Amino acid sequence: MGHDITILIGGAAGQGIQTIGSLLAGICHEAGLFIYSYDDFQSRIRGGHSYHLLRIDNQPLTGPSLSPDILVAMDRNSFDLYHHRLTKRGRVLLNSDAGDTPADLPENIMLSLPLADLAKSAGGAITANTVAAGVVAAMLGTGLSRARQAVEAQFRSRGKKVVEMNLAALEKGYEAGQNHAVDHTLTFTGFAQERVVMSGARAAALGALAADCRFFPFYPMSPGTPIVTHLADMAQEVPIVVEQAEDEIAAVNMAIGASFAGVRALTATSGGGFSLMVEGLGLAGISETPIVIINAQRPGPATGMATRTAQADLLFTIHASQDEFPRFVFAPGSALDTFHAVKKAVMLSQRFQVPAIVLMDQFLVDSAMTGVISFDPAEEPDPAMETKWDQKETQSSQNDTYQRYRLTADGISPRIHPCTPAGLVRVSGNEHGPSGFPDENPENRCAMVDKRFKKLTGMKEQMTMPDVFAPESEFFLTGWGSTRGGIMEACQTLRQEGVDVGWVLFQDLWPLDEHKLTDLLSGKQLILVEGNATGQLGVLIHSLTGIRHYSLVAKYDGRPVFANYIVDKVRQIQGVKK
Amino acid sequence: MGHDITILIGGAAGQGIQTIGSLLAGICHEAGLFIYSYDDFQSRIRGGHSYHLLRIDNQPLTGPSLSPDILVAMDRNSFDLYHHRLTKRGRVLLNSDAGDTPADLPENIMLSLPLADLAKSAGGAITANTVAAGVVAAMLGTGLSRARQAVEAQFRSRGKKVVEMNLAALEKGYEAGQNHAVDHTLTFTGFAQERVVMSGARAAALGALAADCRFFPFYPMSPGTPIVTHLADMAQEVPIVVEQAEDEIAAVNMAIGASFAGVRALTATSGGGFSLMVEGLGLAGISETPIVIINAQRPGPATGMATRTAQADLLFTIHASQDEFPRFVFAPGSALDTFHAVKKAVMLSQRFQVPAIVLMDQFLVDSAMTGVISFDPAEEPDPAMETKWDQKETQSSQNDTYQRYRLTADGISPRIHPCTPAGLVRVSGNEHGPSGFPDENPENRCAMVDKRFKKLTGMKEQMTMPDVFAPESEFFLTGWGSTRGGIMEACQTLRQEGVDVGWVLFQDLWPLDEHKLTDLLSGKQLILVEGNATGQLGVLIHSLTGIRHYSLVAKYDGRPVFANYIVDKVRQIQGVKK
Amino acid sequence: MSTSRFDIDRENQWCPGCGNFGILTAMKQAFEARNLTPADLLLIGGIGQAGKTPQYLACNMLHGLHGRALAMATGAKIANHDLNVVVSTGDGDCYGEGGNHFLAAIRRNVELTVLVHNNQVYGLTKGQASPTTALGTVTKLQHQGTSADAFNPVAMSLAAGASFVARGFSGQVDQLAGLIQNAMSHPGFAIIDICQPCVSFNKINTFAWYKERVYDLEDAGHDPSDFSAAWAIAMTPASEQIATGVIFAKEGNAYHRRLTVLQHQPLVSYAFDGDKVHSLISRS
Amino acid sequence: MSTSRFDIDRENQWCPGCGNFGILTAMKQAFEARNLTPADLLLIGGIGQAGKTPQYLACNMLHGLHGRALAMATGAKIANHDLNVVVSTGDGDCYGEGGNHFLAAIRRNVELTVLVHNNQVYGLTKGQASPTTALGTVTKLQHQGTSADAFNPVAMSLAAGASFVARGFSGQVDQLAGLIQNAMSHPGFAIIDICQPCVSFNKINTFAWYKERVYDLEDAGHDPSDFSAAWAIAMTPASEQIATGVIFAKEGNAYHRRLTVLQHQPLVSYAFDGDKVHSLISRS
Ligand SMILES: Cc1ncc(C[n+]2csc(CCOP(=O)(O)OP(=O)(O)O)c2C)c(N)n1
Ligand SMILES: Cc1ncc(C[n+]2csc(CCOP(=O)(O)OP(=O)(O)O)c2C)c(N)n1
Ligand code: SF4
Ligand code: SF4
Ligand SMILES: [Mg+2]
Ligand SMILES: [Mg+2]
Repeated sequence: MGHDITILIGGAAGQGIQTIGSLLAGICHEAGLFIYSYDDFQSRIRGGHSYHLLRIDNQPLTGPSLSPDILVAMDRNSFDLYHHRLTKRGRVLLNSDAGDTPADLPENIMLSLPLADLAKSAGGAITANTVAAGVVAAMLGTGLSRARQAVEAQFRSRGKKVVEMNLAALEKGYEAGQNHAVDHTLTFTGFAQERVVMSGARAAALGALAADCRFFPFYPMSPGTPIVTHLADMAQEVPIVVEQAEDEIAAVNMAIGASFAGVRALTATSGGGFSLMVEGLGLAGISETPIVIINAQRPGPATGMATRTAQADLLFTIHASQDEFPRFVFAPGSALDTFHAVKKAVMLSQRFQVPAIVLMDQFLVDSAMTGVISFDPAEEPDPAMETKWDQKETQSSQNDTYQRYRLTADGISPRIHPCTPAGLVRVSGNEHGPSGFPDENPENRCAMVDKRFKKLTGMKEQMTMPDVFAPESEFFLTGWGSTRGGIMEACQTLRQEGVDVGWVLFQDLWPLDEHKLTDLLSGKQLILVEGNATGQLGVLIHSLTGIRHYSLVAKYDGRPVFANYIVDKVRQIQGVKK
Repeated sequence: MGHDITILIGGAAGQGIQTIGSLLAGICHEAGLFIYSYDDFQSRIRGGHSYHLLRIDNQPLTGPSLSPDILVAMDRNSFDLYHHRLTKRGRVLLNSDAGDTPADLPENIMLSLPLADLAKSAGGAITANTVAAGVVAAMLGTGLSRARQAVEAQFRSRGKKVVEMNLAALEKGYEAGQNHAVDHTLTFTGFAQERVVMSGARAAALGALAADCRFFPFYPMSPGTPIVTHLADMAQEVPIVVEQAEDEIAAVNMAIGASFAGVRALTATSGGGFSLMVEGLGLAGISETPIVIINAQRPGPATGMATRTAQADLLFTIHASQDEFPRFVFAPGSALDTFHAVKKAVMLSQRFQVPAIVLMDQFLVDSAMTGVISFDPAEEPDPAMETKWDQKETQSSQNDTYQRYRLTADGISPRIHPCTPAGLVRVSGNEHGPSGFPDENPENRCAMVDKRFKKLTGMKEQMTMPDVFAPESEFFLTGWGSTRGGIMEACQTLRQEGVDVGWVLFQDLWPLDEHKLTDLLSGKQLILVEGNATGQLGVLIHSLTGIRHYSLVAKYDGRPVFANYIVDKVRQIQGVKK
Repeated sequence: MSTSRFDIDRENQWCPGCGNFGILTAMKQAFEARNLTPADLLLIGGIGQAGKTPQYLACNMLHGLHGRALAMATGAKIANHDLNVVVSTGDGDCYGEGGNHFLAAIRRNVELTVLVHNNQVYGLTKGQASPTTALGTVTKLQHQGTSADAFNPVAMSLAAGASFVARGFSGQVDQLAGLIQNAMSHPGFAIIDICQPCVSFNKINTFAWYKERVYDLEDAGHDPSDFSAAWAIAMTPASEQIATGVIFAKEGNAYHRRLTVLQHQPLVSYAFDGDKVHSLISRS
Repeated sequence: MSTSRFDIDRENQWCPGCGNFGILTAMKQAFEARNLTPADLLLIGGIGQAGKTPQYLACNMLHGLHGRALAMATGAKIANHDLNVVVSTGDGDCYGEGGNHFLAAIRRNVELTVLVHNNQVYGLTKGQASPTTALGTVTKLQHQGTSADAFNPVAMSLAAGASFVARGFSGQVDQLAGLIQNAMSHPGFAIIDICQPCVSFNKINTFAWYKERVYDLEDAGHDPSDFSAAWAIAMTPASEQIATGVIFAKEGNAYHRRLTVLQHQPLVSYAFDGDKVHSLISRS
């Protein structure tokens, strides 16, 4: 079809297939190509089976593909699992260290190599993955010098000896792969300075830093952990504190305590941890303390499938915690979007003094893509602007007249830091009066509920309506969050087949202006594409607009929603294919 | 208006106003009257202000009234707060122990008595409340002997001396009140054997026992605690275990562990505790372990208002926990209904092997009413029938062939107890195969999600559609749970005023058959009456049926929704009053 | 009653005669003695009768969820370790619902002064057993007596590695005020378990009951640096005698001394550096 | 490897060389020695590598949430105290997320055998610090070293009042099997903290590291009824020497002996009595 090439690297946990992937990504990046990668793995440390997908193209990619042009099988199992999916031009690299070479593919298609042996001869068995990367680079024809550059960059920090050894391994591999070139039309330009290769996890971490988050209390939980791992890595360079909490309840309450004391705080977890944070979410709500929670979704309920992906926490997130209070919910559609979504979540959470939730998922966290992130370092996340921090509050603590919950026209009360001469700050998770002292007077209660809900008007104004593509179409693939790329690609394919279909894609999910949304969606035949069983976005749209969807493509097997899956399913929907 | 009389007893916490109330309730019950009582109190142990409402009538009552015919003011504050609400025929008993008698009411209306002094002369200052009850009995004209009977019954268990002392106190009071009779048309018949005076809390406890619940792990939280307090009291007579857990997370997981081991378990809490149980709720969902959680709602978010009432956890409850799974949600409309709702929740939770949630609230928990509860002691909650416990499973543990999650037509798999010769039982909160072992194969995942959702068909069949009154009306007061009585009474009043209004009242809330519900509601103008700010039932109805409500009467001040409040608000709705 | 700059005009909701009043007085006394003003103080309250304390004096106040005071306090202190943070919590709040945070806060050695109003009962929720209620005690809910051994706060604090452990008694206000001062000057996690009679729900551990049993460790010549002696005190059954005073204190790095980034300055006072973020983005 | 009636045909997901294998072997050995069959056993797993254990042998299995194994086990045991319940949990599961249940289960003295696979790391989530990780240890996440003092399982168990406390080592399978047998015959809460090398993420506390430090308490003539001696063992830094064997054991009423209703028969085996319920209703 396109010009793009997909490389699938399969093997057991602990064999380093992600290393091969990231070496190849580095080489392709060096060669000016766009990449999209995704990791599929089990909840174990050694053995079993996992794979890494790397797709490359001369133009931006929005998602992975499952049909490999190059299959790197680090064990026989991986060969058996995927060789039938090879494209016509496909090539296989099989690691023959274990001995048993499958005989059912012709030699020009399949290259069997004892990778560890080759690596040993290059100086160390641990460079087997670099040998594999070398073979694939040769199959792609990236040129050896470009590959060398990428390998050097990758290993530079580990010292000269390591670099030398890996370069030798690379060359061994490159040599071995040279007569097995894959037929393709990609052109290797040069490194493009402004582009980055960004994973969802890294983008989330950077988005938080860009919004001046400084405190990251968390408890490890897949697939939320990689976000925090990136932050921990960055903690050497920026003044932040990453603190492993004793549990998720502590994490969210630590975040609230820090935010109260003037430091922006964010925590990342998955659905199980989010469940434990629900009471704290409500505390942020009633105490009007800004915090951001990233819920990287995985299949549930309960422990579910730890390393798999899902989009099934939307309605839970919107309604979580007892009683009612305004909150934001975002679900970025790609790794690049994640940077902006997390930054926006932090900023708006601060400005409106409400909690914000960012819904990601394993697919998004563990996907990486090439693109450009615009960030102006001079454009400071000015606390005074974003949070209505009131440095001018003239009340003195002697007088004790500062009111943390002063009733205002927009529901937002000026904040001041605790323990300054500007006034005594009192914050409570009980219903409280303007002063912050608990107050259970019925009139006050209503005033405070109204105050909090007043913010909704301003909050809705900040929300971006879903993007619409091909608005004149009859049908619309409709999705939210990480299915974005797959839906876009599927739409493209379907249109080429003559299907009259566009798309409607949500990233800002709550609170939405019902009228604007109704205007946008009315008359459209919506085909929901969701990573859950019940079509939660459909429920949300129906409850907001009264518009019922036309059909639902529900994927809930724990795996990402690939473009070709959508295409297949949509073709079968009655009335869609004329 | 009606024949009913309302007694308001106001005072500080610790003054025993509830004791006066329950003495009077006993006297009225003895006299064959129907009662409805409600407690309003603060989150403190001594001082402040609280009140007890007692309404009595010759016919069944569905809610309290706020306009006292008799005001018992145990302190001056209570007099000041309520005397202006006295009905025309109203009488006041003011406790003058503190000295300051208000002078602005004529003596025939107001009786000032030094209750403690009178009590002392009867044998003990602690009988002051019995003196007060005696005064009111006289004002009502119950007759002394009837009052004596009730007092005897109340104190019998405490020994003869206590009974004597209280009878003396009663008589002192009765004597003092004799010339202050309230004008009324109630007739005192005799004690009606089949009737009981039931509070929501007690009804919940009894409903659980009637369904053979035996284990009650819990963590104290108002207004959930009274339910467990009743169970603890009953634990002397029935073989149950009431265990105070270290926290709510432990409570829900203990319940799951016990249920797995074959004992029906129920826990009661409020929204904050429910928030902490959310992860466990999901575990019950995926592991298909029946449990029941009573969430006695109070205003939130977070700590909110500990002793106040609200109905704002409906959508949270329906969507709580990561990912999706079937559950039941019930919201009984009265204390009597609570018995049946809790029993039903336990039974259906067992039959469908899903968690069930019963939404109560402080108003319902702390309300008591007269009525009849039908319960056939012979009709055992047969475990074999209700839970598909399969005693005939012939697999032996040697063969290890029993499958806890066997795929069946209705989604329900036969259960067996663990650790019997019938087979090895394996239960997991990870996604699992039919055997119960974790399994992350995508096809299995879909099969298991489908299996769980298959139950929905059967579950929906068990749900009672909302009751409808006056189906030919133009407008319908529409509510759920504890507002039932207030809505019924308001409807009555409005119809007498010529308003064309009926009602639609929900007790079974989830899962509902969308088609049946649409049929039932279509064409009706719904006036929502809810104890929350956003109209959550309205959102639910809209998302299920596409029907938007006509208007919303939202009460979120933490206080019950009294009939007269509804009447006032509905009168103001445009188009309702012709 | 003497006046204090920490007095505020707000109705107190505790029962007359409650031990909490003595604690409140001691707190004010200690804060005065340390020359603090209300603006210098952040009081963090749990939920319960004890947790209400910050409402009853002039200070900055953070009042959140049942059981979570120490987690919030940890967050606030990490954000700005220049704050003087005192936590008012109950035996249920701290050792029951909040047990896991109690363990973790000690292990982090967060510089907090933690006052546990230990009335051996759940006061605000009307008299259920608390973790410190003695095994077999009959309560409003546990009619056959409680079924769990009592939690020993001092032993648990010591075993968890707490760097400052004291016991006070609400009936000995001056001593308690002194202990609070000590705790506040301790550079690390400082816990004072305070015997506090609950006149409404605890008819066993009354003022008189405590009075009969308490003795002052200073008088007894106890050396707070002696861990073994401290442990022996912890293991002495309260039914016999109750030691009050500083039971154990040791040097140690507080949390904010353990992290390089906090050694330089409080987290809140760093300037935002967009260039660094930009460079991190570019290196992706 | 010898076969056992507890073997099952299921792929084991642990890393080759993991200390968990030794624990699994010891468990089977102990169950055989106690003449149990798979049907007699209820194994309850937490979430983590340790928590996977019940999947790898023939038994009844309950496998739930991270940190909540002890709460589930308590519920199961209250429902039917005739069950033989063994809990497989990790140091993170039991002392981290589950810390509060750990404290409470000890205080209730629920008759459980708790095996804590203590690898001093979060294994399944790829190498973050656990509560038992030594202060300052550099991990996959804590690049500047951890910032909390290590949790001392034996000291905490003793301070909380545990009635049976032992330490095992996955490298000493026979001893461990014996300890498990002892624990299972103990009428109350029995915890065995098991030194378990994690070959993938813990490069400090390796098999060799433990091997160098462990010694057998029986050989050393330790008397498990001596609380002071037990406490001294608990306080000995693991960096020096590691005692294995039964550290402390005492008599005491298990939870199900504390409640009248359970003294008669297991809760699950009472017959439903509709008449009693009816009479309670009528008396309302
Ligand atoms: C999550 C949650 N669970 C339960 C409660 C109810 N609750 C409020 S205070 C309290 C216990 C109070 O006991 P303690 O901490 O000892 O304080 P005291 O009132 O005795 O001072 C409880 C259980 C709550 N507010 N939140
Ligand atoms: C609520 C929740 N939080 C976090 C996790 C993620 N998680 C799974 S296992 C684990 C820790 C495992 O450590 P440990 O208990 O020591 O077991 P090990 O793998 O080392 O044997 C964590 C944090 C989870 N499953 N659920
Ligand atoms: S209930 Fe007890 S602790 Fe609470 S205020 Fe009253 S006496 Fe004090
Ligand atoms: S990661 Fe560590 S604990 Fe987990 S299986 Fe591997 S070696 Fe064992
Ligand atoms: Mg207490
Ligand atoms: Mg571990």
